[in-house]
Amino acid sequence: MPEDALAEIKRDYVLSKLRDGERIDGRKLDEFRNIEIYPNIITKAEGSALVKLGNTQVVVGIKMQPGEPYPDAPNKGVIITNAELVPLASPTFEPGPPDENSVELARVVDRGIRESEAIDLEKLCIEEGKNVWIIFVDIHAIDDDGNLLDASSIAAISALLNTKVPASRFGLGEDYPLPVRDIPVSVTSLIAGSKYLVDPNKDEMSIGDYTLTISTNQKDYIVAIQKSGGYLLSEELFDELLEVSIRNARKIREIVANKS
Amino acid sequence: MPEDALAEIKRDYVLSKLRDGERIDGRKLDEFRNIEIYPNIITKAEGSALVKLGNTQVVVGIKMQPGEPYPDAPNKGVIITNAELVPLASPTFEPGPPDENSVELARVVDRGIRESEAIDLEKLCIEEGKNVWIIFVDIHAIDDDGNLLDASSIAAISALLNTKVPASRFGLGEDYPLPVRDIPVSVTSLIAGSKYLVDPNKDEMSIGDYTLTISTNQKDYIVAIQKSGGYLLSEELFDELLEVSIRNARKIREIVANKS
Amino acid sequence: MPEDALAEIKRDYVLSKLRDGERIDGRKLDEFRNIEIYPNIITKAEGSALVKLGNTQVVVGIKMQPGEPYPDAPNKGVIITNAELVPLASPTFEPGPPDENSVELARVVDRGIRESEAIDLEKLCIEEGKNVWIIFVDIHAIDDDGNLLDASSIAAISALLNTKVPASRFGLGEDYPLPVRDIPVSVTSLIAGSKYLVDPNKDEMSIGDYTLTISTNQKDYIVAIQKSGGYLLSEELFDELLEVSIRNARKIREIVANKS
Amino acid sequence: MPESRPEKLIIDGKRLDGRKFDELRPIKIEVDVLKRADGSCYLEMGKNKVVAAVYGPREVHPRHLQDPSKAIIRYRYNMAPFSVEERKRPGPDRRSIEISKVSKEAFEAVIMKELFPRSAIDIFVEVLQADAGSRTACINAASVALVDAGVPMKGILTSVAVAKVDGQLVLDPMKEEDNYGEADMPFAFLIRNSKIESIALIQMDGQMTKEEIKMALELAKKGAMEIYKLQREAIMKRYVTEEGIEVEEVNTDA
Amino acid sequence: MPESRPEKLIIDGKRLDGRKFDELRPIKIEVDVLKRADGSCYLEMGKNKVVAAVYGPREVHPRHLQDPSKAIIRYRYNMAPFSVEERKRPGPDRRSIEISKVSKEAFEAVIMKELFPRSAIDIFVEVLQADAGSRTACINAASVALVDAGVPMKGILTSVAVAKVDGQLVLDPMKEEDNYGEADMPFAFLIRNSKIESIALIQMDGQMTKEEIKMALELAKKGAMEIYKLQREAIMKRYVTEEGIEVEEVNTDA
Amino acid sequence: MPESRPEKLIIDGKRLDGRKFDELRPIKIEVDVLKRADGSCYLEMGKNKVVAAVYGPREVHPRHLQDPSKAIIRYRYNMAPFSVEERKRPGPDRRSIEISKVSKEAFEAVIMKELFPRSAIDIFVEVLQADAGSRTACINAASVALVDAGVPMKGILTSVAVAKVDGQLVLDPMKEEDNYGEADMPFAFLIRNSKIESIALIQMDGQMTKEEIKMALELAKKGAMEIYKLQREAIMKRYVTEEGIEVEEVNTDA
Repeated sequence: MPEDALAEIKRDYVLSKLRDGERIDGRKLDEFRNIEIYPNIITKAEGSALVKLGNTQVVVGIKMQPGEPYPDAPNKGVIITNAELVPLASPTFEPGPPDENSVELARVVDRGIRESEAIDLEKLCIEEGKNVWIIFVDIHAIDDDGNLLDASSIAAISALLNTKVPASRFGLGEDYPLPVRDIPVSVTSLIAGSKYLVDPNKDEMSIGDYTLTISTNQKDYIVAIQKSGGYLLSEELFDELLEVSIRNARKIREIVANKS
Repeated sequence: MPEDALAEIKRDYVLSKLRDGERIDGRKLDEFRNIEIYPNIITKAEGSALVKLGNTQVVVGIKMQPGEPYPDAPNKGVIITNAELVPLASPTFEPGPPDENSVELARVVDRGIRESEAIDLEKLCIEEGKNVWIIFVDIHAIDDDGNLLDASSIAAISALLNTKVPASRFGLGEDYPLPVRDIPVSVTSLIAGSKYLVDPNKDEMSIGDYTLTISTNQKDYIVAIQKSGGYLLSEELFDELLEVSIRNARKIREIVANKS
Repeated sequence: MPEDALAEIKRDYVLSKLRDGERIDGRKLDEFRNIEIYPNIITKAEGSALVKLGNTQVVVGIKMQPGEPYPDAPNKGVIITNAELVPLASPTFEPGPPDENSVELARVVDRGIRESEAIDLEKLCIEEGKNVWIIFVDIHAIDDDGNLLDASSIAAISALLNTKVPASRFGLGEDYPLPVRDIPVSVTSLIAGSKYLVDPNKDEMSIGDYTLTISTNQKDYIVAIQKSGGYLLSEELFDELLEVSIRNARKIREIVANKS
Repeated sequence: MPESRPEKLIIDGKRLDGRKFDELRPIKIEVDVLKRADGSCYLEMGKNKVVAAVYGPREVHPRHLQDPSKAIIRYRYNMAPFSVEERKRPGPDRRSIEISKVSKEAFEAVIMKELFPRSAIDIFVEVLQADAGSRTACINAASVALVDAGVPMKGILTSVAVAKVDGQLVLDPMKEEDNYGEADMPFAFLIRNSKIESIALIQMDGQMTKEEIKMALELAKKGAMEIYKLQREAIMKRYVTEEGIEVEEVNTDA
Repeated sequence: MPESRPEKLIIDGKRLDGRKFDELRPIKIEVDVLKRADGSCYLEMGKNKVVAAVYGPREVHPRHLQDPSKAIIRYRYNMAPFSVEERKRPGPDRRSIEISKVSKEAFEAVIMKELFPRSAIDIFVEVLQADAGSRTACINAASVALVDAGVPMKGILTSVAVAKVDGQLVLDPMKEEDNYGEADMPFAFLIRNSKIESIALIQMDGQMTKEEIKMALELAKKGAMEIYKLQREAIMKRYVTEEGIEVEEVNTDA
Repeated sequence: MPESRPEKLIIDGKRLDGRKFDELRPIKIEVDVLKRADGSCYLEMGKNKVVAAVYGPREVHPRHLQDPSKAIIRYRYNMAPFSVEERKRPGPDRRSIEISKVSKEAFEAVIMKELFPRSAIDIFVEVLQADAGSRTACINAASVALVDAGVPMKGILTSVAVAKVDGQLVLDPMKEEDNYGEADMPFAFLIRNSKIESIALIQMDGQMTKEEIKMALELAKKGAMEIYKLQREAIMKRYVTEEGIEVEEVNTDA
């Protein structure tokens, strides 16, 4: 089929460039695409952000409402992260309930926020054991030109940073800013044998869905790792990507902080 | 395929008659089929009616139970209208959750009842903000020989007219008749270019699912309009159908009133 | 197809043996395969058992929690029986919600327990009309070499026999054994015209899914019957199978009682 | 507010609705009541009101469901939301899935499905009002609808239940007897040349001795023969009145 | 905590947001905003913010959905969970199913689908923020996205609603007017050679006299012509700025 | 009634269950435990009890799922409803969907799938009882089941997790360490010729420094080698006892 042929040509091109240590769009191997953050674009949401990572675009909206805490954390707010890979965003996305890719996307973004303890959940307790704030982090991809995951992570934390707790709407006092105390950043690399490409675009992904995502917090601690795709990872490359990811995350964290 | 060929022959026949201003069953362009209403046929329901519109047959049953009001109408009963296009009724209906056709059918019937304010919902409040009567209007098509929508509308209001609020069953005093104060009537026409056929039967529908439904109340106010099907409607025809629909609705309203 | 051919050969073989009153594995027509019962294998469950019926293997686990009674039995505990025919157990099982076979399996097992009144449900009332013990009987087939139904019945009652009501976990006093007062046993036979084979294995089932299940309690009362499969049953055979089933059930009941 | 159990279900040797132990509820059968279906039947059995429709033999989609050697039979028992006291959520629940399965299998045993390879015969039954015994009413209606559709069968299926209430076997139980009785046992029989040939459906739950089971079978057979006559009458009436001569050809027994 | 109805919706001959009766909300249109889609459009209409994407004509899977004589049109109206006050559960509800259906049918009537047998033209619209009139905003965006994708149409679809509030007909109602008004009536028109040719979508709920309906139609047509100009401008701007000459060829009217 | 966190997870240099930091829980492996499956394995790892089955290579339905160049690998991690403290609703939840995905991908990297174009290799793992680390137990069982099914692989997959509790890295965490620890990090390694070759699965959540991550990797490798020996033993025992000579041919390392 012509589509397959085209994909093959793309793949060969990406790989031949890579053999020379180059990328098809001229970026360095460890270089992110341009990041644009548009905070607060959904005024009906408690917080929101549109993020463009190159041509990849993701909107994250935050909604909050009071609800029951988890029984094993009676004095903590609850984060629920959900991703919809709507068919508008890519010719390969299908309508319907979340598939394994959107589930994984949502869970890895969630892990970054949760494990970095970016949100002070204890400040979101209304009545211990009975009533706490539920935070819905809804990831809405609108254009998938590769690396939706990092774009979603950036959009999620950016949206949280401008979120107002809607206390007054529920008769619970005055609105106040969501207590955010860290900026977790995920860095995803495409693995091609012993080589890697940070922040792969869609054309680069034609060599396979072989990625490693490393999320860090502002202390450079690793807070989440996810190997995704049917490939084998060498220890050497893993070690190298720890460094690369921490380095990139620092830069992105600065961009996020400045935009909020 | 033979089925397609048959459909084509039917279509040509309908269209050739129509060119002479005639219909295949001898009706006038603005004439309904015979309407038979059998009220109260389901004694286990709070209200019910079987309606035959020509060979089209629909049963509507009403069930009521106490439940929570909508937050923005704390002192009003709730109407929930649901349609099942069960595969018994037509060779083209499939088992499964409601598809776009049954959803549209239920919503347009619902709109007629709701927007005509046929039911005095404020009289269905049990305890403001906490407990009101929920009315389930369940449309059960059993034979689809065309224009299920009008048959369903007639069956729905007929069933509501003989509905008893089952207060005693829930320890809420004596049963009393549902307060119905209007008789909304929908009139559906099939559109064929600049021509129309009121109350199309299934053979006539072979020219396409191109309909316009106009619902009115007893004051001749329009309470709902729905254009359905991928066709273009001229303003002239729209104007004419407003008149035609009001005229027909008056006759049908009388039939409904007499049968209750 | 080769698979069909193989099935046909098996069927012919089973039938030709049967003509001589024999079975392919040497059993008598009314003889069960060997039964092994491993009680209490899931320590996290309130009760459990692994049952091997020949090569057929089923695990049943019991979980209990407080919940609402049925409105028409306000002082009785509730039994909920569920079967998952997970694809691990057979090349023909598909992932997904329960199909008609797993629904029937669960319901017939449930009927044996319920109609024999094996569990004294009135002793499971916590607060009349408000709070009673819910018993979840979860049937988890892991190897289907024929007659999952009887294996599941044996596993279910075996698991119930070692179930502890987890009262202390819910602050409702001390744990106590589930009050079990009968041992219902189902006996399933494969029907081949005027002949039968008790406890058919998978190869024998190649002649068709034509079974009759008769469940009895310890007084030899029949508590459930289920004819399953598109075949015609003669009265004579039915009469004979009543005897055969009662006889077999007695033996199995003893095995179950001894293992608990 | 569930209703409570009547103190007795049998009073002075009569049932709550005045019936004798071996008496059926009133039955009403109408043939060919739907235009779109290939065959149809409306049936009342006591307070049960059901409509059956048959479509087919017709093509099967998707293709991998086809059987190259015979027609597949599909059967859908469905309750209207308003058919019972408390509104039933639309769509199949576990009970209707089981009823649909055993009813389908009863018909699989009597329809001459080998005559229609690669096709489907669809039997749809809608319960508009349910009392005890809706599955038996549906099978009786479906059976007539299949004749009306001209589907060749080895005979007619006729279905009825027997219950045990206050220790007594009763034919065709109504709701109170079903709810509060000691056992319920639905049957369907293949009837051919006016004779019961074999059992196409049998289920039972409750507690009965072996001897009671056998007596129940006899009672059910008696009831089935009466229902069979009504099914036959309804079919003949339909074809006599409208087409006169066709009755000879219907031949429901061969 | 639902908001309560304002006492009046019209004060001193002006609407709550200061608009005149026949005045549209501010509209912003951007063409070709997505890389992956074949055509796309971002549109704001008051507080509504929507993105439309068009994929196709492309192959249809599974094959039995194909129409050998023409392209099938699919339209998916979807609201982001955060687009409304109270979080919306992801996935289609009955309202979006109906909106998707009538919007799809509006486009079926204007896309030249006979040119692409066996294929599909997919129109996806995501509502990122909803106020009253999100279905009309989506149709306007989808219409531009179709032009951007080069899908041949008989003309442009332009959509706008009219409401009746405090007895007065008003163009393009915002949320309060929609929630508390007496009637709401969305339209979509086929516009060709800068002239309204016919009605592709019409719905209405509320209470209106026949005469009011006709006045509403006139008011909607006026509003549609204004929106049409903005749609045209956005398309031209896109093709003028980037490719200069191509404007002639876009020919949205033929 | 959730259990509360123990005050300390490490007491006097020992873990709550008395293990050393680099000590595995007891492991029990049985091969070929199911008749219907092509390969199977029962495995206990602490309180985890899992069964794995492999079906295939076998035909893929529906056909459009086939890959003309290689076998597709499917992996289903499923928890029995009674496997955990609070009954789990049957069917996949988001957690099992993710575990199934990453486990599938680990096997995709080691199965020689190019040998079986257009077919499927199905790996099903049922968790009968779950403690911490059920995903690693399942991968270990699946790996053995694949060998039992004779599916050619580049080597054996062996999986184990490392946790950080009270600041200390520990091997193969049990439930309390998983629930209340600072980080959890599951691995799966490709082992070939008794040597760890590469990483087939890696996940992590919690907080760890770069240095701790590297130490965790070393600890996991040590644990994996021990598990690998047990996997090998179980396979050899199965083939030695029953068929004597076949052991040579199993060759799990090539």
